[in-house]
Amino acid sequence: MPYIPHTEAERRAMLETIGLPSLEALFEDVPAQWRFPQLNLPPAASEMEILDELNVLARKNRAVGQFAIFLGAGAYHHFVPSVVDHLASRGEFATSYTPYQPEVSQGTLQAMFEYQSMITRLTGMEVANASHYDGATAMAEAALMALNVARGRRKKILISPTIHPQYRQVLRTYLPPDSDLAYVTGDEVLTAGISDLVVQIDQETACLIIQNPNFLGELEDVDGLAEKVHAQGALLVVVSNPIISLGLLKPPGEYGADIVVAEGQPLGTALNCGGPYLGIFATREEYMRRMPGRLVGETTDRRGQRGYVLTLTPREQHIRREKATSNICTNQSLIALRAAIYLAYMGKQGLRAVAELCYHKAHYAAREITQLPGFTVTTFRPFFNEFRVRCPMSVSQLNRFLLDRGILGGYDLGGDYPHLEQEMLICVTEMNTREQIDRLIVALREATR
Amino acid sequence: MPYIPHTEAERRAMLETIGLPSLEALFEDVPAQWRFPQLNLPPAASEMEILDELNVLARKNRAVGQFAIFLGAGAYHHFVPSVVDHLASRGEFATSYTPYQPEVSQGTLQAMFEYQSMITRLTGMEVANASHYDGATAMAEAALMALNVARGRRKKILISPTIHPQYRQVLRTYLPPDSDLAYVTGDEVLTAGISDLVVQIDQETACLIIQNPNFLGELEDVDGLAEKVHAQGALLVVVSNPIISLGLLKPPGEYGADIVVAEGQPLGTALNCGGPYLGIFATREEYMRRMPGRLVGETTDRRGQRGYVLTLTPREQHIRREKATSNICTNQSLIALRAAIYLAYMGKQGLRAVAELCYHKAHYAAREITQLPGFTVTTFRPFFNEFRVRCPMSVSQLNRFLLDRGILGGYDLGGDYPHLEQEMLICVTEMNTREQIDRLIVALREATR
Amino acid sequence: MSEPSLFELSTPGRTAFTLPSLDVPAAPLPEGYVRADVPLPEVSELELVRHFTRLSQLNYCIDANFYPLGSCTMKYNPKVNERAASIEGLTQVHPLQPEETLQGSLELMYRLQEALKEIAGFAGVSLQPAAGAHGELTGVLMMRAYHRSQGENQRRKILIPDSAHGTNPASSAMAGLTVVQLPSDKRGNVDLTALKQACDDTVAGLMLTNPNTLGLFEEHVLEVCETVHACGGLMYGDGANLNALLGIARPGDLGFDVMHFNLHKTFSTPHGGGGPGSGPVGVSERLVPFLPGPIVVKEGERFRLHVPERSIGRVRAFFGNYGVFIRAYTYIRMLGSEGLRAVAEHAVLNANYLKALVSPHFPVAVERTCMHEFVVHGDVPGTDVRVLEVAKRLIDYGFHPPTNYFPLIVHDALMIEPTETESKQTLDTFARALAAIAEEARTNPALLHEAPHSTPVSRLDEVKAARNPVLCYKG
Amino acid sequence: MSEPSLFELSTPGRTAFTLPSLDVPAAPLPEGYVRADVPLPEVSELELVRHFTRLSQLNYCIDANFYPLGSCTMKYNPKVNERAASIEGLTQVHPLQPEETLQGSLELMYRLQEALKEIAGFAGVSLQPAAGAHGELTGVLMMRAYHRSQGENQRRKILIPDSAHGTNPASSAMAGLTVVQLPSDKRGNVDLTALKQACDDTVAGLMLTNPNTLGLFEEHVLEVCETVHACGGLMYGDGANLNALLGIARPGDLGFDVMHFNLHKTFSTPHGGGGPGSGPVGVSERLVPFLPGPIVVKEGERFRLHVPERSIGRVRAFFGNYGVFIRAYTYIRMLGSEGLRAVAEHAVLNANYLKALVSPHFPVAVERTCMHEFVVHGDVPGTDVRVLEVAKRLIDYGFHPPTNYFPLIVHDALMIEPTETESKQTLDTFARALAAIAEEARTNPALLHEAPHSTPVSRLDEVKAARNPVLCYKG
Ligand SMILES: Cc1ncc(COP(=O)(O)O)c(C=O)c1O
Ligand SMILES: Cc1ncc(COP(=O)(O)O)c(C=O)c1O
Repeated sequence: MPYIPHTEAERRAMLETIGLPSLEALFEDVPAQWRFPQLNLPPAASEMEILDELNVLARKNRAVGQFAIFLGAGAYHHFVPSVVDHLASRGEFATSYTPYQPEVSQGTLQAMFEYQSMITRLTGMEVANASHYDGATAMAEAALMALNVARGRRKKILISPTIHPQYRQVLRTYLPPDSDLAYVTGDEVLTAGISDLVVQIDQETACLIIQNPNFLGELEDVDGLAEKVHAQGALLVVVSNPIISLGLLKPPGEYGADIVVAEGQPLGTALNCGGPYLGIFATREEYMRRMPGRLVGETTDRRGQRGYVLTLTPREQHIRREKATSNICTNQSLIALRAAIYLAYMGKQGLRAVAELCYHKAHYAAREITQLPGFTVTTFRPFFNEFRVRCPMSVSQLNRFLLDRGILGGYDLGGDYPHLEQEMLICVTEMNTREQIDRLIVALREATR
Repeated sequence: MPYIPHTEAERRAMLETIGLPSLEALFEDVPAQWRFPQLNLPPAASEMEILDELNVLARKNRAVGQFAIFLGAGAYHHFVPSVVDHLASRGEFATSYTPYQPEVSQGTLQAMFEYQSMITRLTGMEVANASHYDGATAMAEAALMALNVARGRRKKILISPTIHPQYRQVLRTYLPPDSDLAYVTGDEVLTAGISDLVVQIDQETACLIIQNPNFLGELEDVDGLAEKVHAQGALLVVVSNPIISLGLLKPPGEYGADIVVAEGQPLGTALNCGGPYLGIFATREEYMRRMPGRLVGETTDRRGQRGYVLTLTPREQHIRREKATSNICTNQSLIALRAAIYLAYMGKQGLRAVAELCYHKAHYAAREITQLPGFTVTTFRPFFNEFRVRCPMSVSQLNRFLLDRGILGGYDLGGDYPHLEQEMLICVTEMNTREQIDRLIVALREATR
Repeated sequence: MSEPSLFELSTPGRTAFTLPSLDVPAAPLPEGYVRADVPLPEVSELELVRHFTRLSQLNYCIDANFYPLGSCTMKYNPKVNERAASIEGLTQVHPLQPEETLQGSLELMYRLQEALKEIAGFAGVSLQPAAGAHGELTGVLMMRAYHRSQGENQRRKILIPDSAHGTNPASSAMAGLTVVQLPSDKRGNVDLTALKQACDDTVAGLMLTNPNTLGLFEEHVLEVCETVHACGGLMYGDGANLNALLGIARPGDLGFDVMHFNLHKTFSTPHGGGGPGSGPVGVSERLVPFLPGPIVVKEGERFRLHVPERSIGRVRAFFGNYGVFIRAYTYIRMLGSEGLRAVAEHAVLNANYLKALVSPHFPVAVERTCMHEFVVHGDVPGTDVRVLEVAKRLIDYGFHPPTNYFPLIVHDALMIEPTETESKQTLDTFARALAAIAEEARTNPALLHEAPHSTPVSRLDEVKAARNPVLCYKG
Repeated sequence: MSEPSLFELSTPGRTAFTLPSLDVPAAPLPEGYVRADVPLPEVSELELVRHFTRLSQLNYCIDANFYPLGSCTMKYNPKVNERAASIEGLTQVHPLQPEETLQGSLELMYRLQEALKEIAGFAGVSLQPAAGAHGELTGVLMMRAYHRSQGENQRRKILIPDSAHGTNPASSAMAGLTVVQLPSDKRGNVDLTALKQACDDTVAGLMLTNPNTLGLFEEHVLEVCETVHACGGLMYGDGANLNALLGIARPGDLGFDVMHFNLHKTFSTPHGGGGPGSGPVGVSERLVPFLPGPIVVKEGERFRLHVPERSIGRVRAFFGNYGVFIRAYTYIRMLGSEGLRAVAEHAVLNANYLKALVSPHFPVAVERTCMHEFVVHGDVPGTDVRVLEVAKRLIDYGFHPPTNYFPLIVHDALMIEPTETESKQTLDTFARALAAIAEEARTNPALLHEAPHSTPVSRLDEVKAARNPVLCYKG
């Protein structure tokens, strides 16, 4: 049997030590009528066979390498440098667990400490945790933290409609309509802008959550926003997607955010059909004891050497149980490690460079599309690498046309934003060559003929 | 510049320490007229670009995953278990070099010691070295060793015509016609069998080299052969290809071989278009000081602990220079490591199992082909997993036909063996499913319609 | 030698990255939006590789060490799973691609859903939750939604045994429920009397870990389920310990209404130094409409995403930790039904065998045939040695310490889960080490108080770390 | 803890492998040919992974340690090369496939041939040789074949400087040539007078390593070439040290007729604990017809295998160490011509800088501007400390020792090649360690005699290993 080392002789010897006659005898506590069900599963495969089977499945997909891809909307096709897989796949990182025993986990601990350090620098914040499940759950936990900071005295979670629709859905799952904890509002009017939200901030408001660049790609006008939020005693939560934008743009810490969350997938992790991804979570020092998630701190050992440990654990479920700041236990550590490797590899200059490539290529694409008859770029504010295009036909129809030409078109905004019917969210990254963009332009022109 | 860490400030500081004004000044010894040539190479690529470029090249190949493959003839398509890549790609194995410093190389040394141990068991010999370049060069070195054992008193290298043609070519390159060291004979008559060779053994003969299973797939009749060779004071060298056959068949050590060489690629290394492969080399203890190549030996450290070192180095070029047993320095250590991992993974039962799969599937294919009108299986002796088929058309024509049907046909024997015109050497391994074999049969039948 | 921080290794102006040069005209940068710089480290590729390689070498891990961390199922992570999860056609796909270009991935998810249903006896599965605790939250939210749909919004109490993992009460609290703790009886079961007293029409349900965190199968599981059901509550199963039950019993058959799987535990995906995991939820018929969506359904030969009609909504973006799905699916396929049963049998065999070897030196909390793990008192009576010292000393013997101080109901708990992938020889060596340590505790306790001795750092000052938190590089 | 042998870990009946079941009727096994059994180890997959993972952890390596092994060019091995060399379409191909199904691989080999020709100034390249020494043998065989073709079969002498690597004379002897050793002059160059005396019509050629093994550029290289050519001999270049010359000078331009490349050194492919390497040979016009075949030629848009008309024949089966070609090609493409020149410049910069730091403590063998490496006397005068002790002590500082006792013409040679991929900081730290060790040699020589102290094994008894060789597990 694969992975089970026991020989028949060993099994016998072990049962003898235990004093039982058979393996079956180990399970007498299991109700007899339900014991040993016959599972109806396909027969066991060898390595060779399962890899064949999976390769057959793989051929039923069309992988992004076969396309020019202009789809983003929360998951981004960036280059993953070769060092990332090489290092993150080392058994020492991959097959260890939560570093409860710091003496034999300094590798994970120091790497996480460095991840935290780089995330604070990237976001302009003071503390970052060691990861959340993904951007969406990180945002939901940010809302819970804001409620927690307000100690139950504020119940309004104000959200911008230009936050990723799936993130808003997750928040509403976490805080269902009959929740006693809070209520979520702000996105009922899908065209509401920041100024429309600002007037809704009141003494009931635990936090205002915005996404910047917002889901439609625009850079929000955040001048003075934090002041207005803070004036009402609320917190400003910023979803910093796509995270690569922080290579170029002012970080939320600079404009007064209290909590920053983001999807960390673009930092060294492949698209992977949506996961495992990385929830980034950062805040200010004053709130650190109310943060969810694991935190690694620096300390010294008995010989006075520097070392790292999990710290501020009284926030966590294994100590505080129902009073914990979050239920999170297993997190996305290995993906955070990938992000740490990615950020260190790109470094100060590289992250800027990749962000600029995204920016310039997206703007080139937008300029070219502007010149196409029938298409209008409807993003009027500054944007990073995603922008809206109004199309002369339905987006799904257009996307099918593009697909036949080896192009994976943009996100259909009409589903989430009925007023944006026939609008497509186009995403351009450093992976898109000029040739690909030009190919898109040609195809769009053809589509209208 | 990739991989070069220097900043401009560091370059300046370092030049200052050296006392030179510029990088150029480091090269004053280089003749001025040839200094700093302009190299005409394509502009530097980024990681992203080179991977794209290589993927374009890859698409110009047809990889074996796209075929049912029946081609062997010295390179074999076997399954490489996942553990092999996982372990052999660890930086500690891949980015170290020859273990001259045993205290910091016990990993490589012990792994090589275990490789040597498993090779001796597999071949039935007493000592094995830590690898040669490939099977062909290992055979050439075996001939040189036989000359060496005879201390120059014997110059005849007798070889069977059913040794892999490329191996015989390499041997002749090593020992060209005007060599003072030796002459190579035996394969002038391509139909010569073992008994024809035996009569040519004389007091001049340093060794007889045979391949078993031979290049045509047959198991040679080796009963009493070693005695006849030894009676004339010569050595018996056996090329044990395909090495997987030793999972099932009597090892050369059992029938009296003095030196066993083989191509180790089937033991955990992909086809790789021909390399890097693995030269296996094993012999008897009495000859160990005349062996080429590196040897790892067991010893103890100052605390009495077991440890491993390179040993019997006075055989080697770095000590003995022109008197060394071989010029080999860099060998194929990482491929030997792969073989060690493979052999340990397959283990006693697994190697037998994979050999049996090859055997039974090949015999199934042969039986099916026998029933095809127009095709004759012309291997009459017992065989392992390769056999000859006489075809009703030229092999190249047939192979083109098969290729169009997604089948990579067998090796065309007519090129090397004119008397085997229209004969194909078919190879079957555990990678060939019954469905593939049946597909081959159908295609062969169609080909004759 | 301790490894410097990335920031200490950094040199202004140094780079590692390569990127294509800009092949389009540059656009003006948006004024007022651009940051001054990104203060990230500046290292070369070699410095980077060396740094993380060296860091890795400071970890114990399953690939190098026995790692009997109770409740975590640290079994061997097959390497074929990693290879499977790096097949380009399966992984280089965007979650928002049109369904017709994603049929392979959808089919894989569908097959995994089906396999999990079959293995645990449920009517529906959603793969979305990212870890066990996330599955708990999902499950509890479904329970709430179910009661709401039944007009029983007053069911806001959840019963949780005192032996439960901390995530159970924490998840319940997050979902707005009030936690009522149930005592355990002497045999480690739920105290039935207490349960019956607690059951009324304010009860949303009971969260039961079975086998529980003592490694014991709930002897009255059917009665517990009946009791809870009788008062209108639902049975939540914490599936963290499913490794013991594969092919042995199906929680759905026993009466559980909802359960999370820990794919990273039971189905052996690497724990990654803390994650990612994956925590799909399985449910009985009546909860199917409430599953978080989308799930994958099959229509003819096509696979489609589908949101159940009364879905509680999404619990994360996209579909879940898909990369983990590939691994878990591969694992299930490699084992088949016989193999899965063998997994449970040998996990339980190993635990009972090790218990037999260890209990003469460290008494078992509850003496019964255990399932996949067992809990002993890890202190050494008559000495000042507590479980922490014993755990640290094990490191010197080359072992990762078992879980300690959990479950909370056992003083000096040492929770040992050997898993089925460990050999008798390893268990024997580990048991000998524990015996030797018990002896050392009596003859040379200082050895334990100063342990570990063989690690790059000695015992770390956790109090200092918490008093004066340094959570990022301040250099 | 020392790692047990695989054979010690073995348990009868244990297995790790999985294989499909037999899907065809079994054939009878051939009577009399079948062996009783294959006495291989019997371990589980986890035991196997743990064993080799632990073994790996006993190695120093470039990925974790500075590894300034002179003559070996232990530069950083880029990870993109490994990714390149695992692209399925490039690697899962059979060497005997029809050419039309192998165009991608042939094109890659063609491009590599062309790049090597351009980099070193040659008219032809064959990729076949598997390592440097194999390239030497190939080159010398070509020289012989050339002379034979000129009717000069009497040219059986080969001139080799006393500083040469051992493979030079060994390869020559294998090819049936007689080695004549040339002395070096005080500046590390070939002694011109001795050279002139040795040159006559029995000389096949001269094997010159340039930069030589002292790390010095041959100051009279043009004169040496002329002298050898004048007597009818050919110039063989040992290209092991090409890292110093990339974009700086092309051996073909300088007058070399044939040279081997060490792809694993200059073009940074991992050394794999001893190999594989790759040793292509480049040749001037007149030797092109003698190249070992097949080589790849381009015809229109197609690539074809071709055996040069007077080829010495194959030197190995198939095409050479193709997997190494992919890596080397990737490396060359990543750097381009400017990058390659920068490689050489910084390799030489690093060597001279480190020489400046080290020479106050360990005197340089020949004081000149060095190229990519330099040689010092590694003993400590006035003490009984020899270079071996210094080397071993470096291990305690976390460094792999440099090459020692080579070249043979320098007593207590310590041959240091830092390579261009190391940072100034690493060189500074290494130089400080050497200075500290020189000091320790005087104040506490026992520290050196007992070094290394920090390794899993202490110094090993090599005499015992050789006297009573144990070359395989005897357990
Ligand atoms: C019994 C039990 N329940 C729940 C959990 C939480 O699972 P996860 O860590 O995947 O969130 C754990 C994890 O350790 C556990 O042991
Ligand atoms: C100067 C010199 N020449 C030749 C060689 C032989 O090269 P290889 O080891 O690749 O066979 C070496 C290798 O160390 C060398 O340093």
